[in-house]
Amino acid sequence: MFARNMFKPDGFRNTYADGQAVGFQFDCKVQYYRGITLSIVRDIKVEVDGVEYPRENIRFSIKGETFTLDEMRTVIDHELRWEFGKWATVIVLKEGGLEQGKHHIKSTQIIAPSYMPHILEHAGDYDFEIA
Amino acid sequence: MFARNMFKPDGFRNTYADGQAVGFQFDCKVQYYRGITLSIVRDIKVEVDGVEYPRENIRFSIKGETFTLDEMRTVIDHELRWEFGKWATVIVLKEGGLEQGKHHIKSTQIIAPSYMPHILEHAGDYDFEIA
Amino acid sequence: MNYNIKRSVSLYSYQEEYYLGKLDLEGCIREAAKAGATGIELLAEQMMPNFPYVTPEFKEQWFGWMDKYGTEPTCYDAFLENKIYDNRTLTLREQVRMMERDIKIAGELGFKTLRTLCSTPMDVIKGSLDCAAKEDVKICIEVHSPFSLNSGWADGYMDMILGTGTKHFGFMPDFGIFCKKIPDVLTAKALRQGASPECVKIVNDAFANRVEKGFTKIKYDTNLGRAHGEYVKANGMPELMEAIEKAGGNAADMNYARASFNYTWCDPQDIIDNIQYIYHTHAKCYNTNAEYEETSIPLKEVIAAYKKAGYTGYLSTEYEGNSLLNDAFEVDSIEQVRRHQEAMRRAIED
Amino acid sequence: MNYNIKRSVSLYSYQEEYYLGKLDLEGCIREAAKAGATGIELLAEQMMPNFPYVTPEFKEQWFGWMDKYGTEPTCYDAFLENKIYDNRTLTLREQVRMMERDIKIAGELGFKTLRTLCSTPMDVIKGSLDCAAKEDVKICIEVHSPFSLNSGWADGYMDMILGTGTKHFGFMPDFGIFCKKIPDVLTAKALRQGASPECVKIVNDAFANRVEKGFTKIKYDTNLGRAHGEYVKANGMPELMEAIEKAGGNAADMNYARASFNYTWCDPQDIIDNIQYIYHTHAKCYNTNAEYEETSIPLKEVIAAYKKAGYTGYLSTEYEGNSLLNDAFEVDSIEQVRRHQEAMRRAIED
Ligand SMILES: [Mn+2]
Ligand SMILES: [Mn+2]
Repeated sequence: MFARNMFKPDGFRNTYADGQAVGFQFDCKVQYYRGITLSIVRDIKVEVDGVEYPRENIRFSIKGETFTLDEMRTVIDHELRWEFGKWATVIVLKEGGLEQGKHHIKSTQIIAPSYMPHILEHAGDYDFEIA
Repeated sequence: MFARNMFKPDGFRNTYADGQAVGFQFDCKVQYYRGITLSIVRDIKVEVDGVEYPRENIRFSIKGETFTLDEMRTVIDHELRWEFGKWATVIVLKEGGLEQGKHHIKSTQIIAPSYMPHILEHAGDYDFEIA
Repeated sequence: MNYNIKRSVSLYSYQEEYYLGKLDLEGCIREAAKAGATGIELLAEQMMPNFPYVTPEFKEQWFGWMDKYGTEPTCYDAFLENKIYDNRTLTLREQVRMMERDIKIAGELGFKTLRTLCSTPMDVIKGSLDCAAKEDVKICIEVHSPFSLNSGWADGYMDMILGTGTKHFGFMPDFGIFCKKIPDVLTAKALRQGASPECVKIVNDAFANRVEKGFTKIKYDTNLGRAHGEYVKANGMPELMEAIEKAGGNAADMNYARASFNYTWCDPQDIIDNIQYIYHTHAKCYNTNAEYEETSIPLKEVIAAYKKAGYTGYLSTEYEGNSLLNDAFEVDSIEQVRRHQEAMRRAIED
Repeated sequence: MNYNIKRSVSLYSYQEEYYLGKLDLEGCIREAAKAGATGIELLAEQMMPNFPYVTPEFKEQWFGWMDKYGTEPTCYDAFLENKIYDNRTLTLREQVRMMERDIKIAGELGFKTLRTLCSTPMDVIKGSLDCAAKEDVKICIEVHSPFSLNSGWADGYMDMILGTGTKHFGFMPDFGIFCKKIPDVLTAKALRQGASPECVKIVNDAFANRVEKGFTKIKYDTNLGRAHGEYVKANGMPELMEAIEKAGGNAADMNYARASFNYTWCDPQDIIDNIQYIYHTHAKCYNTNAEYEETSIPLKEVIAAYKKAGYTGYLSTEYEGNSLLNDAFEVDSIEQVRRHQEAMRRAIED
């Protein structure tokens, strides 16, 4: 859809909890032409420097709420729509976070609008740096 | 809860589709002290004459809608509440239905009100006859 | 001497007759009024058609019945179904929206208080206070056995009341915290199910002992399971279970022993100490005999504390004995409520 | 000669700029008006804040913008998310409620038509007709390529219209059914992605052949996948794929061959035959050149049929070329819409 512009350039960073890096995160926009109800997100895949992270390590954070991908299956709250053109944060749990320096990400959004005969897969690539 | 009165005496019958007996059915009331949202029904078990039927064979029918137990997990429609003291129909898929004559049923409702530390299991027994 | 303590009936009391189709909602209200109550408490999820929607027709009926039977709405019993999906707990805002939904129904039907369960997260209560103020409905956390006033658990809420200065949140004790004996109908049921008189005696003696020396109170802990585990341990459940085992107790004995920890005896002084924050009361009852005595709860002693404290709210009969009888007997909730209302009347007017 | 055919812009056309934050909703309306349109078509799920709630603030803004830019609402594009849970399709009443939600939003914002997708079950449409009548919103099923008018598929809906006598359901063609050529921007993208000129020629020739001899139309079938499968087979997809394979085609060639079946050429006479039931139109466009020619859709020929039929509704520009460019280029939807509006103006006023 909009692969060249799906990542927020300054959104890449390690994620801290109690002073410890517990993972890394980035901001992205939904790869579809309208806003969606979170429940139709089937998967968000993240691969950094060729390493794919397991589904259980992915968290999706929007408007102050954070969900696992499994929890998202029932999130139909209108206040938590992933609006078209707006950023949401994907957090990837990884002890210690990413190393300082340059990295390459590939992330795939798998979304199932009800009226589509096939599930939609849209991936995007980006080079980023962890400061 | 109300085990002695959970079954509708004249609700037992074979279930037909296109003239074929595809299973049997009975009417029962929710074993709790209030009406519930269908999504909190975790399981409905049915054992007839000592034979327990698999979960995949159970259908729950209320106000004209019929669900598998798996589908019920997301049914939060207020119009489809299982109201306190009202009948719902449980259908058990079984080719040919039950034989004519006397039978004994044991059915267990497994329900998870959000505020209960444990999931609730309530069973009831009944002798019935298929005409 | 006259006290301004009013009597209500929670229609929960008539659940057996309602379930069986012997009483409809109007019938329940009529029976409550006949028993002498002027207040009606409702579980909308139990008896209100089209829940959670208040149809104009229902609203008209409801206030029509209040007029017809000379009653007024007292307490709306809410259930916060915050695990309505099996894969997650609802978010805070989803929970607040659900709570506000109930507060609005309560307001629309004229209820002055709303019962919330002890499982309601503090943030959900806080997030609903504005709505409660707007609807002028007081959210009351039910002080249900084994919880108690003047406890670490209650302090958690008291801190919130004092911290926010809210006038729309408080407590509603449930008389299950004033059990001096295990309900005799529970004992009878245990015996019907095969409990032995020996083990029953061990359980009853242990209960009497807890009443005698005082219960260890439950802590405030957002993990209710943990709080409860510590509570039963501190009150001697492990020792009791061991004793039952030693005595060769069967499953029914074990069940009876465990069930005995659902009942608590608190000092009625707790009511006096906290009266400023008590806006409603569940006058729980299990069995009221023909002499108008609740067989496990010393009504006169408890109500004396309410009188001394100058309580002006409702005591609302909440009959819960049906499930202790209905495995074997017909239940007569109408008579049980009538007796309990009369027993309360005597205790108040005495 | 003058015709009463009006021009609208679907704000869908500006999705690239909206996504990138270059245009906000007001900016889109402003650009549409600047391009000469007097009608605005909206995907509320794309651009309306707080969807599905119309806040009073938004409503005021919305009508304020309509006044300010001299435009009026034309069509509301609905999406029936009837598989919002992954474990089941919504029940009929849940779907009807969702449809009615959209009809009410459309009505509140002044839209006269509502686009529904061909995946909408017939019973959901029927169940929503009363609401549509009440809101005076005409539900229009989008006749989107590869569906077509004068087809077994369209007959299914015509039967319903005639059977119910409804004045609140009809058709809205999408100009993707009037493609005489595969969009040149699609071809260019295929080549960028590695398609070979040889295979591209095979695909283009096959398309020209389909246009020449006429497309086999799609059937009415509640199983859309099956209907679509039969459709592509009848129109020679297996033979084309085989030809590409024989020519040593790569993945990009295969994709281009498959994608070519998304475009259809229907006889514009279809518009004349069905004009009584056509209440709105998506003037789909992929690339309008500097000479004001849509490079795949013969606008003059198609619009001539609308004129002959005496159409008095809107032709609403729906620019969809952005995704055929944005892998490599900046997209200028504003210019594309401007050109397309001018091209339509000329065709209408010619
Ligand atoms: Mn209570
Ligand atoms: Mn279209």
